[in-house]
Amino acid sequence: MKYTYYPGCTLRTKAKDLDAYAKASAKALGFELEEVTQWQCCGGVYPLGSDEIATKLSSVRVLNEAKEKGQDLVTLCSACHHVIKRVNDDMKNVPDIQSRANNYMKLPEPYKGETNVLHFLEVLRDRVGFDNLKKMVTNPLTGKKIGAYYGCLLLRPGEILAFDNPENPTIIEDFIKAIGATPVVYPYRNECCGGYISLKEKDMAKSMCDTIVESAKGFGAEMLITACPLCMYNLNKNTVGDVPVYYFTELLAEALGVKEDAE
Amino acid sequence: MQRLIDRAKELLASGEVARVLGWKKGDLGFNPEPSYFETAESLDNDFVYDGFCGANLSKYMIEASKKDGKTLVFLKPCDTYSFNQLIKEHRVDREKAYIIGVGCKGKLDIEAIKAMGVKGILEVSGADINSDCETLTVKTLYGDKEVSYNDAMLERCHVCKGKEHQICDEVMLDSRDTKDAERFAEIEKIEAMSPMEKFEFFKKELSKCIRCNACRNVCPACSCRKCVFDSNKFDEATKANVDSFEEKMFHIIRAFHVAGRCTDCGECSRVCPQGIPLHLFNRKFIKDIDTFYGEFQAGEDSETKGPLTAFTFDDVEPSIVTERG
Amino acid sequence: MSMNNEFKPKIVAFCCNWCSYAGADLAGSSRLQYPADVKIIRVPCSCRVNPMFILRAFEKGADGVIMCGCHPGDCHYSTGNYYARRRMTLLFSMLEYLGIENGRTRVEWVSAAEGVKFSTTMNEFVDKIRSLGENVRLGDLRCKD
Amino acid sequence: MSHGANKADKIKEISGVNPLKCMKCGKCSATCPAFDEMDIKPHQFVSYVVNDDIEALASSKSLWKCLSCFACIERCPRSVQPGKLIDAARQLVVREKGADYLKADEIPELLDEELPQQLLVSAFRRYRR
Amino acid sequence: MQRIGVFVCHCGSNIAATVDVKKVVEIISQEPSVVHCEDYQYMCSEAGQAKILDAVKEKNLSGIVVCSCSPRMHEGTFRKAAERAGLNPYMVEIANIREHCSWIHKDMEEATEKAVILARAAIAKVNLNAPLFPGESRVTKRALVIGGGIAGIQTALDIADAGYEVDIVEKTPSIGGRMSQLDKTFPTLDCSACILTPKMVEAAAHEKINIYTYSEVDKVTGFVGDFTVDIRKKARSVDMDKCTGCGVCQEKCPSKKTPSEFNRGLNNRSAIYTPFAQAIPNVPVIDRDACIKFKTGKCGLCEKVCQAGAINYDQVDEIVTEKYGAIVVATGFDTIKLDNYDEYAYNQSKDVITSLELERVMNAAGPTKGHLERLSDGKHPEHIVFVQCVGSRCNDNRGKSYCSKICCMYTAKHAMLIRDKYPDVKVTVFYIDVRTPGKNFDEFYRRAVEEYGVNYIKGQVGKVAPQPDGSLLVQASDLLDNKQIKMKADMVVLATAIEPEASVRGIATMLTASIDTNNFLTESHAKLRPVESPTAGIFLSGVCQGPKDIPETVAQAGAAAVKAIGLLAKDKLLTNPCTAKSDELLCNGCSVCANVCPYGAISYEVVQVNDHGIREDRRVARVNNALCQGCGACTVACPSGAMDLQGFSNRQIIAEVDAICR
Repeated sequence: MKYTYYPGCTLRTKAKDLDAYAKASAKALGFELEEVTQWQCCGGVYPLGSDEIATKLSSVRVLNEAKEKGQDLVTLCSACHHVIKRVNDDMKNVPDIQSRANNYMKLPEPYKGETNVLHFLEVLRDRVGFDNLKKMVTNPLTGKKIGAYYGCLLLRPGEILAFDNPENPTIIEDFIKAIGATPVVYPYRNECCGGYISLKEKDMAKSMCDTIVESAKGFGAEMLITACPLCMYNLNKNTVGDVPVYYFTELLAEALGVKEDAE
Repeated sequence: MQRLIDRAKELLASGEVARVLGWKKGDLGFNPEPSYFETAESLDNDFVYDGFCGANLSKYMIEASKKDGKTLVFLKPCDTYSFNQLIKEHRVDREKAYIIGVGCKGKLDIEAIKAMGVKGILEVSGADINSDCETLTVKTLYGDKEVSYNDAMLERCHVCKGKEHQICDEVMLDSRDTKDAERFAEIEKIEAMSPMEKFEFFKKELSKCIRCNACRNVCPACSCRKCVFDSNKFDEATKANVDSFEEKMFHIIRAFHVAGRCTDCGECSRVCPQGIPLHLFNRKFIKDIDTFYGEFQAGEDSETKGPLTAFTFDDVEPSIVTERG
Repeated sequence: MSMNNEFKPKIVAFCCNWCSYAGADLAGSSRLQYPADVKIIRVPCSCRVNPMFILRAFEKGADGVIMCGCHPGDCHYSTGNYYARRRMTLLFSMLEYLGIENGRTRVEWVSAAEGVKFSTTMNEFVDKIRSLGENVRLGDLRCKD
Repeated sequence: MSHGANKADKIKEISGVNPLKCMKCGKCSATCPAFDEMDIKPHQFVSYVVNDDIEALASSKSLWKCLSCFACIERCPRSVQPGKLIDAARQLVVREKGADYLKADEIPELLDEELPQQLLVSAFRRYRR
Repeated sequence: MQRIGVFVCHCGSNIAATVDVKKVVEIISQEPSVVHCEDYQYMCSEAGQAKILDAVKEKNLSGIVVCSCSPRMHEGTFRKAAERAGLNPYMVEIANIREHCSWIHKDMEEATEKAVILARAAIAKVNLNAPLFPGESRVTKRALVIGGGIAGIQTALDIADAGYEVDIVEKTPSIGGRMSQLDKTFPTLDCSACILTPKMVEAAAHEKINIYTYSEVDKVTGFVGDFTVDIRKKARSVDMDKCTGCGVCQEKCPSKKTPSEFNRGLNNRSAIYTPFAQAIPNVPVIDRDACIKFKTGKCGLCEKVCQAGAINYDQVDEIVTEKYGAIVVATGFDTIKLDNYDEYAYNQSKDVITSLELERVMNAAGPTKGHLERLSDGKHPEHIVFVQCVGSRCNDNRGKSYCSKICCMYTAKHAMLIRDKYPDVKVTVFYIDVRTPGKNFDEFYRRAVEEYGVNYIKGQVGKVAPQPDGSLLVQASDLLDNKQIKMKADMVVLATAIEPEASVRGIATMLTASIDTNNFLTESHAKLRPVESPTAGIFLSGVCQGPKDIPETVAQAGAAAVKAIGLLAKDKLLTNPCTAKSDELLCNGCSVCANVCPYGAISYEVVQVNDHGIREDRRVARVNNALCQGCGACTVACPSGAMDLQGFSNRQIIAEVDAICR
């Protein structure tokens, strides 16, 4: 099985791990991530004005490439996933954006939201299956108590992202169970870490990250996992650091026994 | 053909049937017409069954059903669908009919031969039902010409529904498979046109109509005692007015009235003196019915409810028409 | 408000007595505006609407015809709108096949409680007909000269 | 019409939000993680737009404190989604030249080793034109 | 040609403010066949009707057009006026220039022009009207009530007291409904069971009332006065005649792990069970999905312990077919599922409960025997937070757009009861608005605040976060203080929106009763006919029509009963004369009309006809006027136009089309 894969800017720089572990794990799980030929940055944020078109085009380009290849598009970074999934929804359901974007793009065939956008976690859940994943785990992380940190971008707006129940998600918990560890459910796993605000408002980000980590710790989490490089940065940077934060792909690679392959 | 005459005479003589409904020779060699035969002599003299006997005799059975005694009727495979449909609608009496299902090797269209540029036609041979029906020899004022039998066939024979009789008491004579085209190909071609092209196409065709009512008179589904276009049930009966609603919409409404009942026998197109391909209306409805509600062939039996008198809870919405673009 | 030379379409709306006519009444008592171009004809059920009525309207100069009935499953007569649905689907498909702009006809299911839907539907439909302009083609179908 | 009213219309247009749908339940403010940092609270955004007081909104601190975490958008029971209004207001401000909240020359001192690209990109998108 | 009189109503200013009625009169007077035209302030008034009478006499009118409000309002009024004037009532047509014109248009010129066109269409129709005469149909003097809650019980009692037979169909094993689940009722704090149980007993003992519990309506045919209903009596597996209600079977049943429906799943019940102690009938049912005997074939303990020999594992569903003249729907409500509201942690914490669950917790027969305690650990709570409007007043696809109406009051009740019984417990209520329209309602709410010290905070809760110590952190806004509040609570109670019972949709379809987008049954007129469905003979009782509290439900139940009694008291009903009619000279006898008739009203017979001198026997369609309801499906199916609908004939409708398009 081959998927078109969109890494995004951060995975090429500060979050190389997230990417490398994902690729190694994919190989072990029997699917391939075929990188988009000439990708550009997704923009990091979904263009907020309904009148913006130009900032959506890089996502459309990626989506269209996947469509031409007849493949599903897989993303890893929460921000990229959020942006591309929402742009895809616009292209499918908002006639005005669809026609204006297509006017710019001048594609041989107009793009109308045909591509299926999947987060890597969704591939694990819906394509590989957590039951199958469990069977392929060679090095289960038994005994580890792990808190899932979802953040905001993967879950909301729930109607469009349709990733999981935005108020009580379970996908990462199910993932944690599949790799043999014990999930720790805590209420702030879907609250914001502060995001980009930490660039200028460090204190604010700090208090938000503290709430999250304290809550996780209170319920017994020994570590947190995330899919988002920005969450990773904030949780590391803005807390005392007694609860380590990992990319979920790192633990996946470890459980599958391919961690070294990635390094 | 002689076998048909012999068998008819036999049934007449035994009193099994009171009359015979068949085709009688026309004034030319290629224009036979439906006729009753009540004596052996008339059968010997006038009865004919060849490639030009396209006329569907089912509808005549409505009147024949009112007569005393049974009527022997010859029905080609495609005609039997119409007969079944008429039974379903209580328009003919099965008990009053003795049906001989006759074989069919495709029926000919003299207009098709003329359209090949053959002029001054005097006679056409090779249309005999017993011949191999591959080549026709056309005798003209300007000498003999050979044309392919298939090329001279009616449109409907190219999309033949099959050579099996849906209802009959006995089968006589052999048939030949003539289907060599897709039934809905013409419809699809029109569907693929732009709205303006469609409009121009139908406008051109319908403008030829002279409202002679030949299509209505021949159609086995148009069997109303009095057509709505002739009654005052919807409007004052003002037939002469070319500008009236009926004049413009006649063909659409006619097609709608027979939708779900039309067996696609093709008689309307065959008899149209202006050569309007009227079957394109009926067949469009058939295609839509097949697509929207599942395949349905009117006259396949005499019981099933027609698609316009049935429904399912999850039928498509009318907006499907707008949505498909 | 409107300019004198603005195109004023003629629009006929067939509404069933039990749901959509009541829905139109509710739109009225809720003061939900829609253009005066729409004129409603009350029929007992959407299954009373003969395709001949629709064609007649077009022949007499209507620019759009809309039929409203109870939602499928909610017909006052149990099954009327199911028959109407098939009839209208086939008729609309035929009109489209003849090259008539397919936005000139519409079916919408409007319940007695859906005054808002009634008014929204009528506004949309009038907009659509305005965008299509005058109905030339249907009237033109068999003009010999 | 006043200049403010035009801006209010622009905000409604950009955000696609009808502020009149708000029933003033305060669930947005109950939800907002940046509530304490804000001078104009999320549930108040609506009335600023309705009352055409866009200048106050544009000069508020709240514009730059909103995290775009979509919590208010997710939980708003009336589909008003104040987060969209604040985003639209921010758009209005950054589209006006010179109103950038983040100046290029202040960036270097804000950077550190691990700071991911993503952060810069999104901050730029939000703070600048 | 008819001699038509046209009357244009001002409806005060309702019409006249937007439609220039004088101009309408001026234009319409010129129409051919119009011999009289006038306008009047209120046509529906006595004086207005008198104008019709006078004009009919003076001008010898044969037809009448009234340009006024919707025919659904006053068609009957004007038909009666015409009848008094000696005309056939069906010679009247209404041009709806209010709901369909003056109320929806602003521009006077436009509205006037439209009013003229609508009048012309009505005139065109009247020109083709013919006198019609209604037939008669009989009335079965028996009523069916669907639903055995307080609404259904009250309706049944009222109908039965008037002397008519009533059947109640209740789908659960006992009558009683939601009210039987409540602990106390507002605004007087009566014990719910204490006031409900006597009613249940009275209904069960009433000689005119027959109760089918554990039963459902399977099929409904017929029409007002003459419905035929199939009732499915689900297999109870217990013989109603033999069971003594001793309860031993329930005690001994080894399968005790099924969540109790009555206690909202807060505790478990046995597989053989009666929902609650006061159940009527006091005969248990076997839940076959939970019963070990039915699942494995082994067990049979209940049969062994039953001294009455009432257990019968071989019982099967039984269909009872009954005839009714009237049907009352009283199907009630349920609370919505909270799966869309996980920010309130309902699915994450046992200590977050709905208000209906709190009723069970507070009830002595409930899962905690009436002790207020946390369901997670049984601890006594120190602080309880109530959240209002959970799923009500939403337009976001998650909840319901309407106000559930009862929550403000029951929350005040809960708060008060808790503070009364446990003065140590702190109670906070987060509200958006407190709505207390009702007798003694606001006083009741104020008592909660003033006498019981319940802390009401204006603002909604955004998140409930379970804490490691087992408490709940409630994050909310205080709009009046412009603050975001974070407070610890031990229990959170959600005032969950109510919605019509799920089965009502299928019932509405069977009854062809109209239903709105929220699944509430639609009333015939929002103000003037609030307990009648637009479908004749169907009446609405209780919350199936819209949110209601108990007093309102009981009031409406009585009103529905009166309407049903009014119907049952008649011996005959006049039938709608707008029925189909076949022209035998045109009929082909093709059966297509009978194929689409939903009432089986069309049959065929062979008759001798004289068709312009031709005499022959023909198979022709015959319409049974008592069965035909006048939908018109047959008229369109008929290809020859032989079948037509009286009052809505092809010619009439085409005349309207022509008038509109001219």
